[in-house]
Amino acid sequence: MNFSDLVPAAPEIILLVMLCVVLLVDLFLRDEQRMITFWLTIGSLILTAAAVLLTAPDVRTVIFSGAYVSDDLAQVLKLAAIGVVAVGFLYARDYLKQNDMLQGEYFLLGMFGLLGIMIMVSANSLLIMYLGLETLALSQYTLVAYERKSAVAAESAMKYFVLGAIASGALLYGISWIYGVTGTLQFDEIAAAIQARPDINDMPLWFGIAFVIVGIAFKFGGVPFHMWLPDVYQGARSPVTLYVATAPKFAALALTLRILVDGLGDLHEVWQGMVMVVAVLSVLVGNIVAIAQTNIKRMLGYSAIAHVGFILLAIFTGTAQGYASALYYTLTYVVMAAGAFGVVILLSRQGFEAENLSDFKGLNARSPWFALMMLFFMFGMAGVPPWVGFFAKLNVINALLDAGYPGLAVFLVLAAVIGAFYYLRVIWHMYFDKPEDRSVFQADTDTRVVLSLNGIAVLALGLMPGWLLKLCFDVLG
Amino acid sequence: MDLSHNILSILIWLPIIGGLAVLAVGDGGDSNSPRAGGMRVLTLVVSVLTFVLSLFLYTNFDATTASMQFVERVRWIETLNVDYYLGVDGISAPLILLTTFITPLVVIAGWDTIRSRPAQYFAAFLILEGLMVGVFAALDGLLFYVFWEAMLVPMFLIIGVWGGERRVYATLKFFLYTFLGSVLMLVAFIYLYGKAGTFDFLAFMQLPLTLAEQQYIFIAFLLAFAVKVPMWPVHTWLPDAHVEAPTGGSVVLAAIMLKMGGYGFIRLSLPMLPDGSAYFAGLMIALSLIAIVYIGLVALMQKDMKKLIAYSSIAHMGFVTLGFFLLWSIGEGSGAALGMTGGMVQMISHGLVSGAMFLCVGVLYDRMHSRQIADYGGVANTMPVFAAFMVLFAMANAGLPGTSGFVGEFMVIIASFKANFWFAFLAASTLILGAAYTLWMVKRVIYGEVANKHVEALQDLNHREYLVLGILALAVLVVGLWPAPLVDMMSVTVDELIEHIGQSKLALQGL
Amino acid sequence: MIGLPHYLTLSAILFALSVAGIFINRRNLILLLMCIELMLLAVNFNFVAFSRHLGDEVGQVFVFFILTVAAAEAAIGLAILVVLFRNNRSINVQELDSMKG
Amino acid sequence: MFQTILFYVFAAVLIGAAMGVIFAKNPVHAIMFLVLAFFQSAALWLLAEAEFLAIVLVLVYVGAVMVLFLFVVMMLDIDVEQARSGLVRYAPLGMIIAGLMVVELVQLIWLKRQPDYDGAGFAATPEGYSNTEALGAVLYTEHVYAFEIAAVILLLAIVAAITLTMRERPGLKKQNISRQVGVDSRDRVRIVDMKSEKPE
Amino acid sequence: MHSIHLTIVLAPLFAAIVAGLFGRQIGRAGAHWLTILAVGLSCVLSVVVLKHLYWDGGQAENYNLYTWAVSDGLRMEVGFLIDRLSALMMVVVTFVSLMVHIYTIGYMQDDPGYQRFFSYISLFTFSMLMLVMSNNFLQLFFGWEAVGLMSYLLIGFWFKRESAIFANLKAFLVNRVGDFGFILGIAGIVMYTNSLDYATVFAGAGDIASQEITVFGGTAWNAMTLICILLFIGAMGKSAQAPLHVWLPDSMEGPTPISALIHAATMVTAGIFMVARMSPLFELSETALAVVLVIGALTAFFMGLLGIVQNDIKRVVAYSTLSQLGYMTVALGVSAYGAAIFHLMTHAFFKALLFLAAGSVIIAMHHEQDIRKMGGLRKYMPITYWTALIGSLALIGFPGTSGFFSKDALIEAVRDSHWQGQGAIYWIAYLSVLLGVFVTALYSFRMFFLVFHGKERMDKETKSHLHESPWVVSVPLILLAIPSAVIGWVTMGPVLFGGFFDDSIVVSPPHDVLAHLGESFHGSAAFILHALQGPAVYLALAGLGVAWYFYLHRPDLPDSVRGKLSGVYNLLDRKYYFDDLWIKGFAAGGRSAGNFLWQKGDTLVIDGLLVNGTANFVGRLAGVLRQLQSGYLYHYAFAMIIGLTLTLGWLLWLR
Repeated sequence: MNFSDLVPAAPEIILLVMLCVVLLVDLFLRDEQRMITFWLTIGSLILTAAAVLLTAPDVRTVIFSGAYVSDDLAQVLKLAAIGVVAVGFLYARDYLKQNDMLQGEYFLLGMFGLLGIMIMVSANSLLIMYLGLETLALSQYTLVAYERKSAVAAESAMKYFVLGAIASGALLYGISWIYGVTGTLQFDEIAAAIQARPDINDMPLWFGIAFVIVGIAFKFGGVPFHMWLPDVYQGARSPVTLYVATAPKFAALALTLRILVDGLGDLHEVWQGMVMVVAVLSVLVGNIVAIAQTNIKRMLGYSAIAHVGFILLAIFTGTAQGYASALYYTLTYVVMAAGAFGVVILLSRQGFEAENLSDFKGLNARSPWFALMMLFFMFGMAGVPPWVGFFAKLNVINALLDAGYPGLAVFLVLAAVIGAFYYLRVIWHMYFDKPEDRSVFQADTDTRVVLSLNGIAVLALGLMPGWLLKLCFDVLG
Repeated sequence: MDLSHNILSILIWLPIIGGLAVLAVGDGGDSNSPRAGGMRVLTLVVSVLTFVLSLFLYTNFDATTASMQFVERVRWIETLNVDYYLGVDGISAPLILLTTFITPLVVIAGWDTIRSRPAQYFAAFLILEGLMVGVFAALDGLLFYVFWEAMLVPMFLIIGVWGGERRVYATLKFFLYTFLGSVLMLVAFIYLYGKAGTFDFLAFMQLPLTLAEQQYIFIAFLLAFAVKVPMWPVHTWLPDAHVEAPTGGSVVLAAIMLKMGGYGFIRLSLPMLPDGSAYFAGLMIALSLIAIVYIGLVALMQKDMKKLIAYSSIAHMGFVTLGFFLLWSIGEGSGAALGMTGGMVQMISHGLVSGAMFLCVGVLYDRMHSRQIADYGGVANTMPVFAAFMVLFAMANAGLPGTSGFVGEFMVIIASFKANFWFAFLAASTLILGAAYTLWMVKRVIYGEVANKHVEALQDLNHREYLVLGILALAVLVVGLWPAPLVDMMSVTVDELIEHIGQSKLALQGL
Repeated sequence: MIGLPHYLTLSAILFALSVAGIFINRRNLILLLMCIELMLLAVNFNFVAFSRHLGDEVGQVFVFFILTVAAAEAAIGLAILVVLFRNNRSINVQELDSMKG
Repeated sequence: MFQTILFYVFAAVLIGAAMGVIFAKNPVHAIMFLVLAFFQSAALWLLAEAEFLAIVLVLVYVGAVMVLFLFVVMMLDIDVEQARSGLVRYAPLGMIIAGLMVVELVQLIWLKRQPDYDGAGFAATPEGYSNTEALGAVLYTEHVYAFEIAAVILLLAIVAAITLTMRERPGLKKQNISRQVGVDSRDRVRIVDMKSEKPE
Repeated sequence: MHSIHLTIVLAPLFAAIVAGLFGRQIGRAGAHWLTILAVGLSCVLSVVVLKHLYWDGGQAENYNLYTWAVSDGLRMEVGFLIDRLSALMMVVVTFVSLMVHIYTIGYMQDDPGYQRFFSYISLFTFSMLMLVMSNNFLQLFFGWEAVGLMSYLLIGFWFKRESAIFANLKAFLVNRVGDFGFILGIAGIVMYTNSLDYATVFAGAGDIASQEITVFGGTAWNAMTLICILLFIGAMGKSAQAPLHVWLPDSMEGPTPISALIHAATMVTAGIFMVARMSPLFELSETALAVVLVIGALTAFFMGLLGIVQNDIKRVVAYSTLSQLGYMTVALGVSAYGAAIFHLMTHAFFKALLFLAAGSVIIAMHHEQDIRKMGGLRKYMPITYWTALIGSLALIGFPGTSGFFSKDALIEAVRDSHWQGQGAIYWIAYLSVLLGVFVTALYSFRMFFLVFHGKERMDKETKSHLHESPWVVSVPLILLAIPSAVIGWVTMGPVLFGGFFDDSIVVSPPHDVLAHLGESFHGSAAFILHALQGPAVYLALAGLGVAWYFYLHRPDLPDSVRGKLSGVYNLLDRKYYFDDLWIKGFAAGGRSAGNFLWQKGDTLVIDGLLVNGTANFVGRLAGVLRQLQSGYLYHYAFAMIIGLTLTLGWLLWLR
């Protein structure tokens, strides 16, 4: 094979190279020079994004003898992931500096994770998917345990690790069955095999699917495989939580779409049932338990579970429309989650983690602008128009109705009403309560600007939802 | 210049942008600072300008056609085939005018009574105004829904931030209640969208639907609108919201937001689901009559002025829904249009009267910081002018001929007699109940010996309050003595609407 | 004749045992890590068996990578374990409940 | 025939070892059981003619991973005494679940077996076939991408392990290479000129 | 002519607005001059109108001013119907109103609310004129409610008095009960004729009568009967017919001029006027007329009885008003609309006179109203004495006075109303009106004697200040005394039998008692002689005698009688327990019902159970579900495994 074949894989390659560069450079920097690492990281991310844009083939290309696929979905998800990781780094910077945790490792591990995500996003075989998954997972375990001095961090990391290992074990076991039945690991070939030999559409394959779905559900954080999620969100330091809560969702989406749709699309009515159960449980448990939370990171964790339920329901429909809606939902949700955690991070200070709801009391009196931003994120997540979250839900409901599940649609909106309560509670703390202290944001201008842009984006995407929707439908329509 | 192709957009966006501007100007954290003063003036200018522009709707309105006017249509969301589609007819135009008319009054009323974060307060009201106009002007389901929901946000904040002691409970109740109602409407919209391939209301109206479909969709709509109206038994959010809301909030809530429920029925339920509506008409009438009698009795016992007025609002809105759904009980022969027009007029009139009543309570509250009837008595001794206004509006609330309150009730009662003697009988009971609860309150608050030294110390209306109440009093009397212009504005549309409802959709597809 | 089913059964039993081990064990974290290794072993059995049954190497290649990853995973897992132990002088599973609800 | 016996023997020991891992009182014993389990597996793989993997399993696992485990166990001196009392309490439940799962899988394997499976064991490998050679052939061609990713993962593991466990003790004397390299002669040597004094 | 009509209506309105809004600027004198001039103007013009219609033989006019609204083919107009009936009413209203205006100057002179008061009474005049001049039901209802409003405001004029603001609320609500029926009646009319215009409706009266409507379960009613009864309920409210009479005595809390104007002369007679105006409808339903007759008869007699036990001077007059209104209603019941209107007119004069006289006494007594504390006022206030005497004589129907002609004609009409048959209804009506005469004489002169004759029971301090009232008070008395005395003699012939109402009142021939009486009518003098042969006059004299015997000759008797008849006395003293029925029964009932619905219905069930109940349920559920997140790693793992195992089992065995 000649090197021109590698061009589509340029983003991964460049990212890896830059990763090594950062790794080396960081060794020779004194602690007060860490900013260099940061900007170098940002730079390499930009470079990678550029690579994605420049090397994107106009047609679906498969290289590395069927291991690597580069298509529109991959490009979109990669760009989104790179962007949100970069933003996350920016939000994290000041926080890390204040808590003198500003070391190269954070960014390195972040980049490793990103690499894992990108690998998964453009994986075309179960093997690559697994390896990418592990790359991501391992970097995340480490990130969660990143602050060595914190017991909770280590505890949550341990939980995450053990459960994650079980999940990937189950995933592997499932993969082994799929492999055993279809005799191949590549998604397109799996699909072809199922086309060719209908007789294999039988229990062994279904078992494989069941095990695989456990892995997927775990990655997404769907009930009952969600247990790690709240603890990790709470236990990890806020920047890490931000990381865990955003980019990996893309990976999970890719995992699902590649395996269930590219590979097992024809067996849609087999996995449909399982996905639905997980989705419905997620929506219910997530929304209801979130109400009882007092720690905002944990609350957002449960809300994430609920949102995952929405995404899974969109996939459950098994229609192109549904997949597009899932993509749209994931993209928009991640934008909102990034913003929300961004606010949490910026509100935290030297040695103080602003993670209790009560820490938001009277924020409107302290810094009205960022209170407004938080309001945007909250209403966005609650699915109130004109914020973008509404259109995400709209599409899911639309997909469900078109696929002929009015009952689920109604269930969904009712759950959304329950969910609205805890988002409103944040707003009520910010606006209706008297401030308990006068502390305000401590952040540099660039961070403030980006956060503001993030918030405005949530509104603007809602006022002009057209193009992003179009994009999603073009990618998966 | 000819505004007729962007007037509606102007009416929607001018206040919203103005609100953002007000927010930008801010109040410098001090409600007495010159900055705050400028901000207030800006707010007033924007709201008054909006009202003046809205008069263009009235002057250029063509009352001879039932078709949509001042139409604007721009592609909004390609993939969903959604348009930014605005237009008004005889039903929505008066409501828009009401909105733009009330808002400046609210601004003036809150002029210097709002001490904490006035900028946010006024901005919220301006944005709210724009959104409300949007609700009445939208002809595309999705656009309508966006305005409809977005409207909740400013109101949620207004009640929550500037409200009374139990404001958090009240505002959450308000938000969740209405949110619950409207999400089902959304599902219904999307279902219709699935059938029609567009969210265009006019397309929905022509859409053939089976009876079962119509029934389900009607129920979905019913929840949304019944909560807004509000109809018994989903009315309990209203008293709490009103009691806790600041005066301006109560006014807008009662004067305009409640109307959206009625508007929803007449714009969506009736024309889109004629057969479904026919199927449920009996239920609707029953609920309306319950509202009139039951709520009237409940209002009698209220100890809190705002609560009393809130309950009376529910009772009065009962006439709206009653008037709308009489159609099928009347059957052949005239009267249906009378009822429907009556309902519409009742909406406008109630907007003026309840708004005025809440302003009156606000005037007292600003002075004594109490809404309890028991804390007052003999106010007329110290505030004669105010007492005069209060009695006038009370009479309007009791539906005295010559005031706007009478017009709608009269039409609806007459129409309901055509439907059934007992409908009219129960509806007319409002003559007694309405007078009873309103005048009993007046007796205890306005008349009698000066109750205590706080009342003793009351100051009569200042010019600002005098202006606001005066304008409203004028409006109430004008509508009461000469409703013709208002009625003529609606009549053609209403007739057309009844025409449309007349022919069953089942026929369209031989179902 | 020993063939696919036997190996599959064996791996199934291993898998089940390891799974059981994970939540039977309530004292020692290290044992959890071992159970995970055991689980991966079960998976490997499946792959080997299928690979032989189908007569193509991909399965075995997969096992090769699983081994690699498992090694890395073990390293990281143990590292986390060490951090945990340093923080609260214990690796008792029952004491890892500072976050709940 | 002989193979069959071997299979069952190894399998029995393997399962026994696995049990041991789960129920062993002492973590060290558990590790030993695990090692045993790995040896059995290696043997079974040899039976299945997957020699390369069998070797790798022994080398990588027993040789590296298990040692690592032992290291950690020794390093964190866990008092064996507090080893799992109360384990027994949950054992039945665990066994039930495990049993259930086994039942499910066995039923799957034996009753729902693929039609193309004939009772005869694995197909015999062609003459002169070398498992190692075959793997090697594909590993660097077809699977080069996976191979690279594996490398990344190992690198990641290194970075992670260091990040998590390396701690700089206060008061520890370290040499600062960058400063050493970066020194300038002027910092070290000072040229002092003093006027000579002559005797009277 | 139209401009004249308009001026008649608008002059008082204008005056009222100016006096009301700019009272402070124009001052007291300005207020009373403005209003008096305005009302005087409309009074004069009303006379002109009447003259034009009667003596100049002008045609009745019926035209619309402006269109109030048009909806669904129903034209709702505002307009005037000026015929002799309305013209007569206009004259009466404006004249009495004018008198009251003048009188008020004296009566209210030191009241702080002077301007407000004048503004109110002019506004009332306007409303009353709108009512009588209306040519359609909408405007009728407008005036109907407007006068109600004014009466509400005027009864509560002294809003500091608890009793006053209680009375005005009561008055308004009881009137609303009447209006409740009234509006239903109007709705019924619209239902059948789809019009509110008198002319159209009367034209279509025939087919209403031919329709049937089922209201109570299965029983079908004649539509006309239903409508007429509903309308009459309205009349009962305004004209204080039992059982809706309870508000009138309490309304005496208002200043005396009001009692004279509203609660004696004009507003309370609106009901009578309305029924007369609706004669084309009522004529078509004998059932309705029978109801009218009975109600009127009962009111006439029993309300008169109550007058005997009252001690408040104004309340005595008030009950006499009730009883007189009963008489008018009786007349309506026998289709003697003319007689009713005639009595309405005379009654307006002499009852206004009596009230103003009473007011004059009250001024002299420094607002002491208890007749037991008066006596022998004759020599202190001659003018008041003589005018009051004229008024009382007119009230009891002493031959020659205006009251005599109207009441006797009325009684005659009842006696001759053959079409009502000789049945129970007939006898109830006839006996009530006859005995009513005796009762009227009794209580009137009881009051008269107790006030003006006998020993002076007031305290020294008051006595020292006793003197005749100023001219602004006495002049109206005199001006009213004249018509009270003579107007009957002058107008009886033309009004009752001269076909005065031909163009405005319709009586179906078989019902037409007046025509029958007219045959035997040969001038007022002859009528007196004729009446001397009937029982009425003697009953009146008897009543007078008894009053004299009991209250002048043997003042000790009443107490002993009261002692003997304590049961009857209590019944009368508690006004047949009607007040208790309304206040303890309906008002309290409504309040407790409201309370129940609020506390149990809204607060407990809807809010407590459904709304907050759901919220709390979700909250509790959250509390439970979060327990699953125990924090223990093995539980987490367990959840995953169970999930997996169940899925497998489902696939394997259930799918």
